[in-house]
Amino acid sequence: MTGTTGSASIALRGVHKSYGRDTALDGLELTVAEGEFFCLLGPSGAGKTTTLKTVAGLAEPDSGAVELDGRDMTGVEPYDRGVAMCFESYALYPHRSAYDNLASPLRSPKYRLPAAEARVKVHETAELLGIEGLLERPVGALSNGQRQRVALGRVLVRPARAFLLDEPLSHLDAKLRQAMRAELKAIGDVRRTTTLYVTHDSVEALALGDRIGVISDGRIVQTGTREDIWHRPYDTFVARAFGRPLVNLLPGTVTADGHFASAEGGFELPVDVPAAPGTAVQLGVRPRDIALGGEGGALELAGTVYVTEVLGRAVEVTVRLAGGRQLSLVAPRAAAAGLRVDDPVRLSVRLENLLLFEADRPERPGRRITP
Amino acid sequence: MNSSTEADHGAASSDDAAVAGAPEKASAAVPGPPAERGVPKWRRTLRPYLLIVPALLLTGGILYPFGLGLYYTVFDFAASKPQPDFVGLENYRRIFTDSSFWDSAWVTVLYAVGAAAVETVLGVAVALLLHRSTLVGRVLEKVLILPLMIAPVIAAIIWKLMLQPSVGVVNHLLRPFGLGGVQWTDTPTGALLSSIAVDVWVYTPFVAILALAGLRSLPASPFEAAAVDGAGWWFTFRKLTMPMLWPYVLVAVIFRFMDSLKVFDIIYALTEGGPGDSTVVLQIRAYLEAIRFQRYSFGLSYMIVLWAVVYLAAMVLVRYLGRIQNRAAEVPK
Amino acid sequence: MTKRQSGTRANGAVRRRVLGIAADGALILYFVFALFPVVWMVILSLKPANELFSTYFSFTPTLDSYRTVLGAGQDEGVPFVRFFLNSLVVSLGAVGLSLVIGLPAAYAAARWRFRGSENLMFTLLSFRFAPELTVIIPLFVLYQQLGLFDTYVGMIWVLQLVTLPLIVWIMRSYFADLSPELEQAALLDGYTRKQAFFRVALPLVKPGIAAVSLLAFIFAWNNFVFPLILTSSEAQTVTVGALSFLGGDRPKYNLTAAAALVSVIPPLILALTIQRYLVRGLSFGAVKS
Amino acid sequence: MDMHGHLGHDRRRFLALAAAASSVPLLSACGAGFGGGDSRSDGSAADDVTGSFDWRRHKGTTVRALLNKHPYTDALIADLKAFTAKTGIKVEYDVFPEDNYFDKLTVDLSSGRASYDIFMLGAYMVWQYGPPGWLEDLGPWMRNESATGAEWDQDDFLPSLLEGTQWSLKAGTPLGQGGQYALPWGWEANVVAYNMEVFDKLGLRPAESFDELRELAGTIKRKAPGAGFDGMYGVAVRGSRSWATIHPGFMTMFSRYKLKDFTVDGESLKPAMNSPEAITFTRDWADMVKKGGPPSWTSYTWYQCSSDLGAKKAGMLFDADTAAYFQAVKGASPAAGKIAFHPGPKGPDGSLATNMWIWSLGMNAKSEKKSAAWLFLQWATGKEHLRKGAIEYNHIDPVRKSVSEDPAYRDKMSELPGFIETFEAVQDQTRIQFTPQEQFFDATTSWASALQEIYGGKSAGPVLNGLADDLASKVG
Repeated sequence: MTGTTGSASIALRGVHKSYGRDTALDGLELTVAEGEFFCLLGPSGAGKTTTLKTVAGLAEPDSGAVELDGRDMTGVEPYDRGVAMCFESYALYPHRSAYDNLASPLRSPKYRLPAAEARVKVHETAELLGIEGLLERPVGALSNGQRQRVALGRVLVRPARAFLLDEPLSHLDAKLRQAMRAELKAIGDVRRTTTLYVTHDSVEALALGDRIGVISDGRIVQTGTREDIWHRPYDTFVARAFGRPLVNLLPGTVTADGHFASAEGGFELPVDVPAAPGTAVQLGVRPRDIALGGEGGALELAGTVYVTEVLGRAVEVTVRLAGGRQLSLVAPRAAAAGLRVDDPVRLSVRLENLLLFEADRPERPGRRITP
Repeated sequence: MNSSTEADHGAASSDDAAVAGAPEKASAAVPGPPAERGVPKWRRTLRPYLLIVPALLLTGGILYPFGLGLYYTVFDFAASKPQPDFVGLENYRRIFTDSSFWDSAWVTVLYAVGAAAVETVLGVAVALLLHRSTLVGRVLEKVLILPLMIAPVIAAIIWKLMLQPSVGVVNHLLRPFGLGGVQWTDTPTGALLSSIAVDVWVYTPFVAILALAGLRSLPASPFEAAAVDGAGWWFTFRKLTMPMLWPYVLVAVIFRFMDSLKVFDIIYALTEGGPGDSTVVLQIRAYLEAIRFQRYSFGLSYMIVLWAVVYLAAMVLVRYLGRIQNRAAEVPK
Repeated sequence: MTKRQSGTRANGAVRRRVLGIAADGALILYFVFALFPVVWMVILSLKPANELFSTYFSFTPTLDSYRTVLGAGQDEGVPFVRFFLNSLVVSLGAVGLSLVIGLPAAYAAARWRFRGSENLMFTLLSFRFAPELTVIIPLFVLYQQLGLFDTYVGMIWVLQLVTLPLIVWIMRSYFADLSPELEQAALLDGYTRKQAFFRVALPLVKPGIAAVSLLAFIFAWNNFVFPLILTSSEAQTVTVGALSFLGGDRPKYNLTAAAALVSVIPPLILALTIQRYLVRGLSFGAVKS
Repeated sequence: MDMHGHLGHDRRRFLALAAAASSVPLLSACGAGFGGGDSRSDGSAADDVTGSFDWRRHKGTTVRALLNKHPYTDALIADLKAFTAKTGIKVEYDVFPEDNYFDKLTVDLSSGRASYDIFMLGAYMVWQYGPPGWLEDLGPWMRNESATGAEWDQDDFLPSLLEGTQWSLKAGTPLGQGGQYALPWGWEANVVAYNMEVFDKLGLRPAESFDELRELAGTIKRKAPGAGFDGMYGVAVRGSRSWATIHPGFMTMFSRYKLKDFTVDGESLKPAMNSPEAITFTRDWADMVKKGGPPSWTSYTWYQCSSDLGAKKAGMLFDADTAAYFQAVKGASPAAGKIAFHPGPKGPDGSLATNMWIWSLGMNAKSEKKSAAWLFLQWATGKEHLRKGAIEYNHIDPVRKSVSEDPAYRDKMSELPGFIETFEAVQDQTRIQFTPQEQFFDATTSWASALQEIYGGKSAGPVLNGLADDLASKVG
């Protein structure tokens, strides 16, 4: 992917922010390039919204700085930053109609667009979001999904230095979400407006982000393209954050000759682990890298079917290995047809995508060990 | 107000310059450059104070005499002693060693707790009943506020007239039931209860209106969920309505409790503190001492003590209110 | 929580109906208590003076009391109409000033957790708890010195002790209920903080403002001690005025009742005007969920 | 601030503190120069008035008056035009109802401001307002022939009234000595009024002794309701927790028993309302109220007493004659025309000692228009106005002999059975029966409270002893 080039449009430098005793941001470092669509992914409470509000000037950092276009924004009022934000709560003006909500930024002293022009813009945006028919309705009479689109529209309707979008698709139903995702992608590609997009949904992040940042406990764990994130996750936290079903993590130790030996004693892998013998490590295997049947893979495992779950054209199969550990894999529907619980199966694992991590510790997730 | 708006003006005008010609630029992809300079930190820190200080000045100015009053309490100023001496805390010592103070304090607490409790229970009950929005309720709701509009001192006089056993209308109406001889304010208990009743009459609407407003702004979904679950009325009331309603009601209760601790006009007009000393609440005693008997410093000390009592009670209640409101605010977004 | 058996549904409907009637009954009972004294005042005000204590419900009604109170009948030496106008000026002025000063304060207290905010708010509230009589004599002298005695300005100022804490404290709750993200959205839409306050926050708490203004107005209107001591003929208000009819040869309760009922008119009109807000309630549904 | 020379040196420390607290208004009371022997050393403003008496000396001046809502006041206000025409002095006035009047006046006076030049007060108030120096001594004005016209005629006043408002400002000293701190303007004798209708119907006669009165009150309460007087009880007397409960009927009857509130023992006062005789009397009084008095007696002020008589709920009223008068005049109440007056029960030795209330007019010691204010006082207490007030208005109970002897007045009052007879029967023995002292209001308020407790069932002896102990420390 492109988009990692260009000057930094948004930068957060060592930002600390706490609310009372709760630390929201803990030395956050983040740069978003000009025109880039950046997805910030993390669980709830990781500091995503605070990051956005800090950029917008709605929250003031305790220390550290926010830069927009290379300028320090300390003390600059939100309305002077030229960014637009879509709130997770929508933050629509409940006493106004959808039209007035959309037109609000255009009427503000910052933009002060003539009414006729504003009308054109509002209708363009509404059309884009499929809410043209709702414009005259009071916000209170809209469904959650409709409100979310109005909120998104209020962002898109105006020119902005950057869009800050806080879970803008979270309340849409699945179908609409997919359509909107595509729409957003298209808008992003066309407008090339710098976008900082917050989500807890890894699929969304992977689909939309030119680059992705993974945030946890107020710190960025890793930033990178989707390939970086997928193939070279910084640690098990990041690895777990992406991909459904979740990545399989098999505990084991480093053998005397530097190989990986699974803890349950099932198997040994002839990969070189750059760690001292006896170190506790984990082997990460993506469910899509495991196939049913014994042929072709460098590693073959045996177990019994524990549960199967149909995912559209594919089937997620959970297999219980000999030692009792469970493995998830995704198999084509045809391949998985006829599998019953407790049927014995053989699995083959593709070796090229295997991940190796340190063992998780109480204080931090295990980091990836580069082979 | 002024100072705060200036701050906003300053900020606004500086960017107006920065984005001059914004309408033309609006269709461009990117707005003008961000403002060069931010609002200095001290001004941002000061902002909330600027908003609140006028209110403090306005009331504080009025309260200057209060400080003067406080100052007088360390003297023994009285009409009979126009050349006062400094007496230190003697006035306070006298108050606290005087059994009549403790009697008054007890009556005051009884009155305030009684009035506030009845008003809360009755007010919430009336609000709940009105909230059902039946035809009867909708009609009555329009006149709910009426008693509050009669000045308490006049209300007390009208009530006194109505409660008068010989010519009062209440006993006239009760006579057919054989209760024509009730002597409402003639016994210590009766006088206290009658005073509380007048307080309740005047101020229950205050609590009811705030409770009703609170009820009407509660979200509907938890109640719908409870109804779907088949939760009983009592369960819904106890587990849903009250916890959510309480912050609204508590503000009203605090105001009522504090105001009843310093009740004056109702009792003054209804019983003047009698019979005996049975309804001599603290402010009545303070009034008698300071104004009627012109023992000015001593009466003032009484009021300062009363004020301290109210202040402490308020502190406890307000802290509680803060906790309650925070808890209410923590309901997930 | 126990699940009701569906078999008892018919039973439940009957029960609910009975409970509903009982609830209406309870409501009516309260309102008999609440309204009877008002009805009695109306009766008193319609009685001729010599029937005040000799009749109950059957009497010869007359509007003389109202004529007297409004200055068209026998002269009782109480310029009630003037007191009435005084009350209007003073109460409206006090509430208006309290709103101008109090709303920003309430907003600040709800939005910023600044150093000492709780203490400042509490101090503000505590002013209201000071027994009026504590300040009344020094205040009297201060007013004499400043020329505020018996003036509108003086009354409006002192009534801030009554109206301001009420407005600030209740409005703070309303502002606190309002999601700050609404104003934040306005800031990002390009509005200044002042505009965000006036265009977004204020309209949304309008029902609250209406309700609390009414309450503050009523409390200012009904205040007794301050106008009693701090005014004479120029700025005297209706409460003191209505009581003036009780002096003299006989207590003229009929006149006091008529005066008190006439005094109810402005707050009543105000209440009916904002009935929409008091009745329909202060719906925050759209904001909250 | 008015804090000139004669402040004592022992107050220096206080003044330093006072200055720190800025204006310190209340202390201006010191300025009036009360205390010790130096009080009148700087003379009276009356001495500045010289030359021949002239009503128009201050034409163009405005004086301010604080007035209590009262029929006498109505008469005064109605006649103000005559005063202005006569003197060219304008009078601005504020009128407050009695319930609030004295609070208003007290605050005003204690502030040391001269917001009003003239005000109404009762003779008892002299005891409270006099010592701090709030009241102008009117003696020098009365004695100055340049200030006072000959037609004012001091000797025309009933002597007991002028004495009732004259005091030396020393607790326990009798009235009638020292400064003239107010001028009597109207008065009220506390006597019995009764409903002739019920007396006729039940064949009763007014009581001549206290025992008879108690008996009579009980009889009416028992029998009147059955005789067509629904809900009627015997005798209306005040009972609220207020100083005003003591001074009318109670103090009158108390005095007719030769009982005293305080005894003067050299310099100090000793409470005497707990003497054995007083205890017996008080117990009997409470007993009378219980057997023949109003229900809810403890809330009874003169309003209730008076209106009960008018509403035919009370057979008798033992209170100010005016309280009955205003129910008795034609059309005023259902009982109008059926109310008669009687001096009330005599004491054991035949005494008709009667306590009275004197509505008086006083002058603010801080007034800057004393000379004009004096002209007003002179006019308001003069023959011309009082005669007009008595005959054309309801300024009854004249303070001047010339008015009470006026045929037109007697003619007017003769419509009320027994009024003039009663007035004349008690006139000689009517005076203020209390011992003058500054803590009068505290003492009588506590006394009323004690009375309520006795009425409530407590034993009279211990309650009155407790009261006496309490007062001994405050008054003595």
